Amino acid sequence: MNKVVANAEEAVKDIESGMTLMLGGFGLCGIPENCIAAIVKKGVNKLTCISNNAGVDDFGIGLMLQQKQVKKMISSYVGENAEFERQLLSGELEVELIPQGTLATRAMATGYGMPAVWLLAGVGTEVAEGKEVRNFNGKEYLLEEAFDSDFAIVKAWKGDRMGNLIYKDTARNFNPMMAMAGKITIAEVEELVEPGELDPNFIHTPGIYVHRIFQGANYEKRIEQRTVRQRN
Amino acid sequence: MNKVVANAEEAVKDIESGMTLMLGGFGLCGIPENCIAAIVKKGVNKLTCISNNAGVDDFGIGLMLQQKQVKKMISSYVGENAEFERQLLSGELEVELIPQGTLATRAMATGYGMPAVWLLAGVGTEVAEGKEVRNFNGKEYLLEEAFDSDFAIVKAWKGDRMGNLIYKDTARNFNPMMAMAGKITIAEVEELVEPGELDPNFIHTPGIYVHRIFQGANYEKRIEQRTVRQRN
Amino acid sequence: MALTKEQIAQRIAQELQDGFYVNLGIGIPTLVANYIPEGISVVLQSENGLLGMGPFPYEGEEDADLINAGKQTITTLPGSVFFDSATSFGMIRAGKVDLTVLGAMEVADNGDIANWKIPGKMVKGMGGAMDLVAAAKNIIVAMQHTNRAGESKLLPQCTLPLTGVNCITKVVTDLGVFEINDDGFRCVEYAPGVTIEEIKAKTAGRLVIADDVKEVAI
Amino acid sequence: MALTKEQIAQRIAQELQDGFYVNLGIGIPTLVANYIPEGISVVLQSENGLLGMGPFPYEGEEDADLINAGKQTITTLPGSVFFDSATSFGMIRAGKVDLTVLGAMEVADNGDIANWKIPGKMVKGMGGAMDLVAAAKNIIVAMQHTNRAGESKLLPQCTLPLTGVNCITKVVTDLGVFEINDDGFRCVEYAPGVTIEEIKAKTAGRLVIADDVKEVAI
Repeated sequence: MNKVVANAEEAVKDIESGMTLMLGGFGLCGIPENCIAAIVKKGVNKLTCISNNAGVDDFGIGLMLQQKQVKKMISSYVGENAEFERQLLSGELEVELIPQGTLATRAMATGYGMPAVWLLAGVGTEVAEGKEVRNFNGKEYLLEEAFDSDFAIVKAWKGDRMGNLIYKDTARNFNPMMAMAGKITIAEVEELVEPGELDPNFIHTPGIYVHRIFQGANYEKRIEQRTVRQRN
Repeated sequence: MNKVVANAEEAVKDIESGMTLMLGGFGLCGIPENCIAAIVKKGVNKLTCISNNAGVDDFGIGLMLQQKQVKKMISSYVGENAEFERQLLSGELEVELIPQGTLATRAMATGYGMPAVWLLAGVGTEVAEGKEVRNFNGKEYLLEEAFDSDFAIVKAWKGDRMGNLIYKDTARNFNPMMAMAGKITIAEVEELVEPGELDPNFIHTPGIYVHRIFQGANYEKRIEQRTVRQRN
Repeated sequence: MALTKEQIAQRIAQELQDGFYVNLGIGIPTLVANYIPEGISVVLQSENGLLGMGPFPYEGEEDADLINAGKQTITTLPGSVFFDSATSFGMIRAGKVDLTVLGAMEVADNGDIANWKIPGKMVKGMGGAMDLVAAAKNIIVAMQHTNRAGESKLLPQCTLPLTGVNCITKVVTDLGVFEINDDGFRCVEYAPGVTIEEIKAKTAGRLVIADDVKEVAI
Repeated sequence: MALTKEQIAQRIAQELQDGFYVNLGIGIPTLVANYIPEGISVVLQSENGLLGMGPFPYEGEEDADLINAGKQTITTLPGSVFFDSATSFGMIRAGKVDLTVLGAMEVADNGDIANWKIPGKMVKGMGGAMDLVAAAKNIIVAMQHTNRAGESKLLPQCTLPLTGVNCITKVVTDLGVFEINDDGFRCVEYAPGVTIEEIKAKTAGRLVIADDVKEVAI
C-alpha cells in the first residue's frame, strides 16, 4: 500500500472547476500551502471552499480569491481580507457563515457517517432560519447537516506512506475532521516517513481516511499576529 | 490543580446504590480493575452499568454481578458469563443490548454535548422498535439518545495530576468516550506522572474531562483468549 | 466435494484487492487472513480499535492490552494505528472499510441477514455486527449452506430476528458462490463435485443459476 | 471614576475559582489572564484546540504552529494538551468550561447578546462566539457601558442580530457589575466615583439596584 504522490500538482490533478473542497487550517495555521499553490497554478475556478477562514489577501485561500477561483466560501470567520470583502460586496463571491463549532462538528459528522447532528449554536439567531429546531431535555437544538464535498485537503506535521498523520500543536485544528470527511483526502506533510516510524498509539488521523500523501516543500508558515513578551 | 485521590476506595466513595455508571473496557481489556474491586468492597447495589461487556464470571464486572450489585446492564455483548445468564433468566438482572458502534457513539454524543445522534445500525431490526426513523439522502437512520450517568470510570495507561490521560494499544477502546461522558469521571492509571511529562500533542483524553485520578495497583490484566503462534 | 471452511476462506480471499481495508468477523471470516494473495496488500481492521492487525504473537509475547474484536491476543504491523471504538465504528459507518466478511445463521434472498439471536436461547448480544452490516458497502457472508438439521440457510426470508436488512452482496458457502441481486441468489460458482441439483435442493430462497456458472477455482 | 479596561478585567478575575477551566474572548477578556488571583490555579482554553494556554513567547521563540483563537503566538504550560476543533467545541458544548468571558456590542436584560454583526457593514463572521454563548454555563460579558455615541449597551432588547439568547449571567462594564436575572440587570457593584444616578441614566434595559450594592473592590 503506497499512497504517496510526487507533489502537490499530482495530488490535485483531478480537481475540477465547480468542485467543493474542504480545507484544514485555522487562520494561516496548519493550512495546506503546497496544495493551495498548486490549485492556483492549475487555474480551476467556481470552487466552493469549506474552511474555517479565507486566508489573508496574499496568503492561504486569499491566493485563490485573488485569481477569482472561488465561487462560495463556507466559513466561520472571513475577516482580514480586503479582496474577499471587495468580491463579496460586488456579488462575485458568495459566503455562508456558520458557527465555528458547527463547522467543525458538521465535518466530524461526515467522517463518522452521521447525516446530521443536533447542535446548540445559533438557536434563536439568524443561523437558525430554515432549520429544524427540536427540544431535548428542555434545551433547543438545531439540526445541522453533514458536509458533502469532492476533496478534502489537509496539512500535517508527519505522515507515512499508508496515510497515517500526526499534527503539531494548534496546527491540528480543523485538519483531522476535514481529513475524515473527504471523499478523496489529500494530505501534505512536512515530513514523510516509513510505516512503523509513527507510534501507533499516537496517530491523529488513521491512514484509512487519506488517499494521497506527499511531502510538501518551502513551507512559509506565516504568522498573523506576532505577539511576544520581553525577557526580564 | 490537583485531581489526585489516594486510591480506588476514595475515588468511588460517593458512588451510591441505584446510580448509573459508565465503564471503559472491551472484554477484560482496559477495564478499571481497581475501581471495580472498590465498588465490590463498598457493597452498593441496584447499579445500572453502561459497559460494552459484562466481564467473565470471576473478573471484571462479573465480580459485581456475583455480589448482585447490578440491576441493569447496557451492553453490546454479554457472553462468557454463566452467573450473568443465571441472573438474567431468573429475572434478577435486566439487560439492554445495543449495537457496539451505537454504544460508543451514544457515549461520544454525551461528551460532545449532542443530545442524540442519527445512526444506521439496527434499522429494520428489533433495535429500531420505538425509535424515530428518518431518511437522509435515501438511507434510513435511527435517532439514538446520548447517555446520562452519574459516574464514568476509566482505566488509562498513564495520566498526570491534571487528569490528562493516554491509553495503550487496544486498551483504549471505550475508555475515551466514557471519560468524556461522565458527570464525574474517575480515572485509574498504571502510572501517574507530573504535568508536563506527557507530550501535549499525544494526549488521548484532555484533563478537563477527568475529575479524580489515582495510580492503581496490582493490575492482573487477564487475557480472555490467549492465542499464539509457534516460532519456526 | 463441498468446500472446507479453509476453502471457503480461500475463495473469499480472491475478492481482496490491493489497498483494501477489510474487517473479518469471527469464525470462517478470520481464516481469510491466511489466504491473502501474493502481491496484494490489505489492512485488517479490528473494530475494537486497530487498523493493521498482525498475526498472533509468539508464545510468551502476548500482551493483554493488544487484542482483536474476538478478544484474541494479536500483534501489530508497521503502519498500524490504534483508535477508540467511536472512531472505529465511525470509519465503518462512513464506508471507509472496503470489505466486510461475516458469518451468519440465515441470509435471505433480498440481502437480509440474521446472525445474532435465537429466540428461546440466551442472547449474548449483537456486538458490532449490526453496525457492520448496516454500514459496510460490500459484505460477504461466509457460512455453511445448511444448518445442522440439513435445512437451507439461504432463505426466501429470515426466520430469526434480523441483524440487518438488504445489506449482503455475496454469500460463499461450502456449496458455492452466490451473488445477491433483485432476482435473489445468483449462483456464479459451484464447489468441485457439487451439482447444480444439490444446490437447488438446498437453497430455499429464490435461486438463479448464472449462464456462465463455473467451478470454484482455488 | 469609571473602571479602565484593565480594571474591568481585574474585577472579572475575582470570579475565578481554583480549578476553573476558562475561555477568554478577544479584547478586554484576554486581559483577565493578567490578574489571576494568587493561589488560584485556572486552565485557559483556546477554542482552536488548546487547554493550558501560556503567556506570549519570548521574542525569537514564536512558533507559527502555536497560536490562540485570536491568532496570536502563545506558549504552552506543563499539563497543556492540544486537540482538534471538534473536540474543542465538544467540550464547550458539553459544559466542561466553567467560565466564559466575552465582549459584546449589546446585552439585553433577558440575557440575550449581540456581538457579531452590524447590518450594512461587512460581516466578518461569528467565529466561535455563537457556540460559546449557546453552550457555556457561566458567561460574563466585559464591555463598555455605552457605545461611542454615548448610548446604552445594556438594553431592553438587542437591536443588532443576536449571537445568543438568554445566555449571559453577568455583565461587567466601566460603570459597575450587573447580574442578569428575571428582573433584568441587577446592579451589585458600582465603579468608584460613579453614582447610581449615572448608572440609571446610562442603562436602557430594566435595572434593579441591589439593596447591598457596594463599590467595586479591586
